[in-house]
Amino acid sequence: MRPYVGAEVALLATAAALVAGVYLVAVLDRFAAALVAGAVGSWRRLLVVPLAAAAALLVQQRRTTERPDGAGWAVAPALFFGLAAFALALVPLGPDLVIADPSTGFVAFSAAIAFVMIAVFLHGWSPNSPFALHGAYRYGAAALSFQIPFLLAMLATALPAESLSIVDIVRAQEPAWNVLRQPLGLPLYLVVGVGVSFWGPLNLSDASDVAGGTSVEDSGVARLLWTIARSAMLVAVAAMGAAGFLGGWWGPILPGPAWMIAKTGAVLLAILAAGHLLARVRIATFVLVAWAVLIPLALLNVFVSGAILL
Amino acid sequence: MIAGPLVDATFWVFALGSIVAGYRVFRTDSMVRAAFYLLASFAGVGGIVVLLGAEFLGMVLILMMAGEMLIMAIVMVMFMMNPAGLNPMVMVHQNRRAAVAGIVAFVALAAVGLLGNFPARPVPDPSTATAELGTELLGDSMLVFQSAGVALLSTMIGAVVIAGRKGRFGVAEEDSIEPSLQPDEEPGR
Amino acid sequence: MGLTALLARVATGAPVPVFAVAGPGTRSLIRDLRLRPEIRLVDTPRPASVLLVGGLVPAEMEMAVARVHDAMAHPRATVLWSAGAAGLGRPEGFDDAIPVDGDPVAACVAAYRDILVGRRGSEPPILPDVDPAPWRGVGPYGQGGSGMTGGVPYGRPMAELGPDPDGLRLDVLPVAVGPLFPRFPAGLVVDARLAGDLVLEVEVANLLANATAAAPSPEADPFLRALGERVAIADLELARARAHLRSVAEALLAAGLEALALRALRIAANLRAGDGALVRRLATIISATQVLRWSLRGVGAVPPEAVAGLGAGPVARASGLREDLRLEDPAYRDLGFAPLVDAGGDAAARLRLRLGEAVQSLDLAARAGARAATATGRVETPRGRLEAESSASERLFTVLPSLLREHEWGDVVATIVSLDLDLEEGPLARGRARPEAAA
Amino acid sequence: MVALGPLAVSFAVFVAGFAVVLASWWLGGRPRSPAQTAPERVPFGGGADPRVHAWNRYHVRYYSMALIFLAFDMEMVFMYPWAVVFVREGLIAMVEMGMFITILLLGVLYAWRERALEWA
Repeated sequence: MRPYVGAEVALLATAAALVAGVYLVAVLDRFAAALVAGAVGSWRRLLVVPLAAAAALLVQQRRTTERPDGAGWAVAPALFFGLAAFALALVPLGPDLVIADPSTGFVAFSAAIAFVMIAVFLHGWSPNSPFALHGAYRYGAAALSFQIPFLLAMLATALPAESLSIVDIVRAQEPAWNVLRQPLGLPLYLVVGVGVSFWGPLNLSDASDVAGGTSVEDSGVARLLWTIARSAMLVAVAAMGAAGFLGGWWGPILPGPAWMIAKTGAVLLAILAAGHLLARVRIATFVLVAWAVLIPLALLNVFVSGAILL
Repeated sequence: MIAGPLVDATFWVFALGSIVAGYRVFRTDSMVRAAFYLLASFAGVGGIVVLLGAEFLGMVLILMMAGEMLIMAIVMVMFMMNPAGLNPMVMVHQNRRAAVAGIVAFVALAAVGLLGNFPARPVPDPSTATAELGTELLGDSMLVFQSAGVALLSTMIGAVVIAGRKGRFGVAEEDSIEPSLQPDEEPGR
Repeated sequence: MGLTALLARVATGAPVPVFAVAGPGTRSLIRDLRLRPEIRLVDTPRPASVLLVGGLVPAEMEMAVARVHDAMAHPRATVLWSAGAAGLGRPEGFDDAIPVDGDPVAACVAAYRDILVGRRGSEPPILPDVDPAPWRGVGPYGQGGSGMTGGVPYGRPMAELGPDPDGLRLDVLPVAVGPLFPRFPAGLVVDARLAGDLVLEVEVANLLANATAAAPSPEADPFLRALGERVAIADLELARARAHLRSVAEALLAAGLEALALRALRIAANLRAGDGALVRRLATIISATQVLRWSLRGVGAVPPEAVAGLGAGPVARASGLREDLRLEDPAYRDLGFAPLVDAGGDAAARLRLRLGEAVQSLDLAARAGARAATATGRVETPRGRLEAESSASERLFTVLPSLLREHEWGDVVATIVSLDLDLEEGPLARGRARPEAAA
Repeated sequence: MVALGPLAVSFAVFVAGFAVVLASWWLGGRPRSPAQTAPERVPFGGGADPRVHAWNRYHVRYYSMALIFLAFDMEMVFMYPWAVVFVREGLIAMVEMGMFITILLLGVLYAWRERALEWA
């Protein structure tokens, strides 16, 4: 049996990781935005404002629309957040420091990513609002396009590990991190990872040209929960990127978990900074690029890394 | 073999959840809800497959169904009247025949499950099971594997041919004549 | 109760979520509020707590303001900002709104604090609680009619089938967007028939057409003066560069680059003639990643023949036309002015051209010295030719539907943003020509 | 739990996360919720009044792509077990998967050439 911890420890550990991660995303995002805008305010403000903004949403009324799918609207953020927690629980901090390492951890992670499509689509469909609906369908187009490159980019990491377990995938990176062995892997993974959490250039479903897209009708706690779930998914994606491509816990001097946290933070910062520097892509262009460029590149990546192994 | 009261409880949760979700598919007016209830039902079945020790197959089932059911929801909304169930309606038709077919299928499957003679082999460890599947695909079942590729290729080409409209050589229905909806009438009317 | 009070106290430290309505003359003032960290301009009224109405909202837009007000979640408040002009009216129903003449941000912050801690009650809805159509009790299930797609369930009919260039007959959704859609200029209503994400047919309306602008926007001011008097070229060109930078900021916002938009706005707010290097640096950051160019390439393509003679300024010049009133001005000729022209014709070209013209204008402003533009009753504003009777944006209106038809909604928004329509320029010019009409 | 192992633990994490957010949704919807009037519930359209319900027979323009996705997604099922045994099987795995993928890529190539991936 592969390593895992007791249920109560698992819940506490994931909760702690998620709280810290979501807060980190909020702070880093503001920091990156301030850097790009050319005016970093006080650190105190940077740290406090996300909390105050969350409190502001908590005391706000939750609005409904004329005839929404009420259950769907409530389930969407819950599903999204649950998936993020599930995905994060699969990522190891160290060889023995893992909440759960199923032998098919990699498939489980992919399944979580696939279900994100359902959560986002439901979120946009439920309010019965034109812009939200538009966002939902846009995410459908984007998600169906980046699913395959995502799976392929991650699959390449399973080749040297000879296993679908994420701990094995990290363990197999002792001689060389996958970012060196599969130079195409990390960029591909980042593109699709940004897409999964619809951040920055791939924020198509909650974009400003549809006035917030799937979350256009969200107010109060609904908006807060959706934001939290989205940030949590970004953390999970970044953590998986660090584990799958940046060697996870491997690294000199520092203990393994410290490396893992540092690498996750670095990936997060890269994604968030890119979000403020790269313009949102056109959906039609993205779909074409995903199929005609990303998928062949991802396949090339799989076969080249395979050929190197032999 | 994995067993224990918690496993049993989980099984029942998944099993009953699947059945209830499957029932809800036909009792809801919204196409999106129907598709996602069906997804929930399949996910429950996937969970049961995992409980049976086929971890990889169960997880893959769940993984695949997400994309599939999303597409089903999209296509149903696209073509069904009243897709969101804004006006109340009944989603079940031919009730008697459907009930008979359902009962027959259930009895037959249950009979196979209860009366069938299954080999008493221990369930392999999940990780080795995936590897064995891979070896099988590359070895003895190679032809099956490759013909699956050809089948998928023909699926793709078929889908593009049937669904696609604009192609390299212009719009698909160019110079085509619409069939008449009335019998004994010239097409194109 | 204790928890709610505590949360409310913590919430007072948050930037105030403000949904802003820019009445005529307050367009750039409202846009610059984005630079203030105490407030946050939001795209949708749902999470907004304060509705900020700048200037005098024309009667045609009052209903929209009321709808947006009612869409905001409780607790909410409204701030009516006179934006420098005295004696402004109050839209109907806004009896509880807070009028302010000075800094609107301080008023928003104070109002937000008051509604959070309960010093001030949350504003009740303005519109009466009436279903959009009577429907309860009609039809077998109360859906307001009979049949699967008939009736008005929940007060509204369902979309109906319509033809499509794709050949499939599916629902066509008639949607009017505006006049307060955050990416569009205030007053623009795009009445589209959407099939999926594609805009099949579109009509546009300008609700500011008959507005009387009480508060002239500071950005428009030198150009308005130039209609009737000689204005220093340095002033005109500085204002032009500023306007172009604000337009670039809008394009960046629409592309999801809020931080870069803030950078552009900040440069615009403190612009001096020697700031060419800052603008060039901004252009470098924008073009370095190429992504914006990719996503705007081919979007909103304007054929030169469609805008020839409209005096559409940068839009015409980005389509390869050498149209610029400054060419006729001896003072500009003296400076060696030659208009920048770009053959691209799409949104990417217009963005590129505006950044280029901003740099050019700063250079002209630096070299202009005491030269003044010749007053001819017509002036080349950042939007194009402005006359006492019509503005470039109003003339572009005639070709607007043809640019939007059969494009994806995101491209439609990008196109409109890239045209940089300014619907208040016309009313301001007319108000100046006939002061008695504005009063 | 013990008998189920790691997948059960991660599933428990999922259920907990799901439940916590659902409960917060419900609890957070309670404060300050006077009944919402009809105009307050109108979906946002930039201040315009919508004429019809937003839910409609939505014309999805990427339907061909969605169908191709269905086929390509199926292919992923074969790739997982393949990846696990790749090193063990060596060249034969490489060649066989190469054939399989080439066949599928033909499909994508065909779709691309027939402009099925482009927006209508």
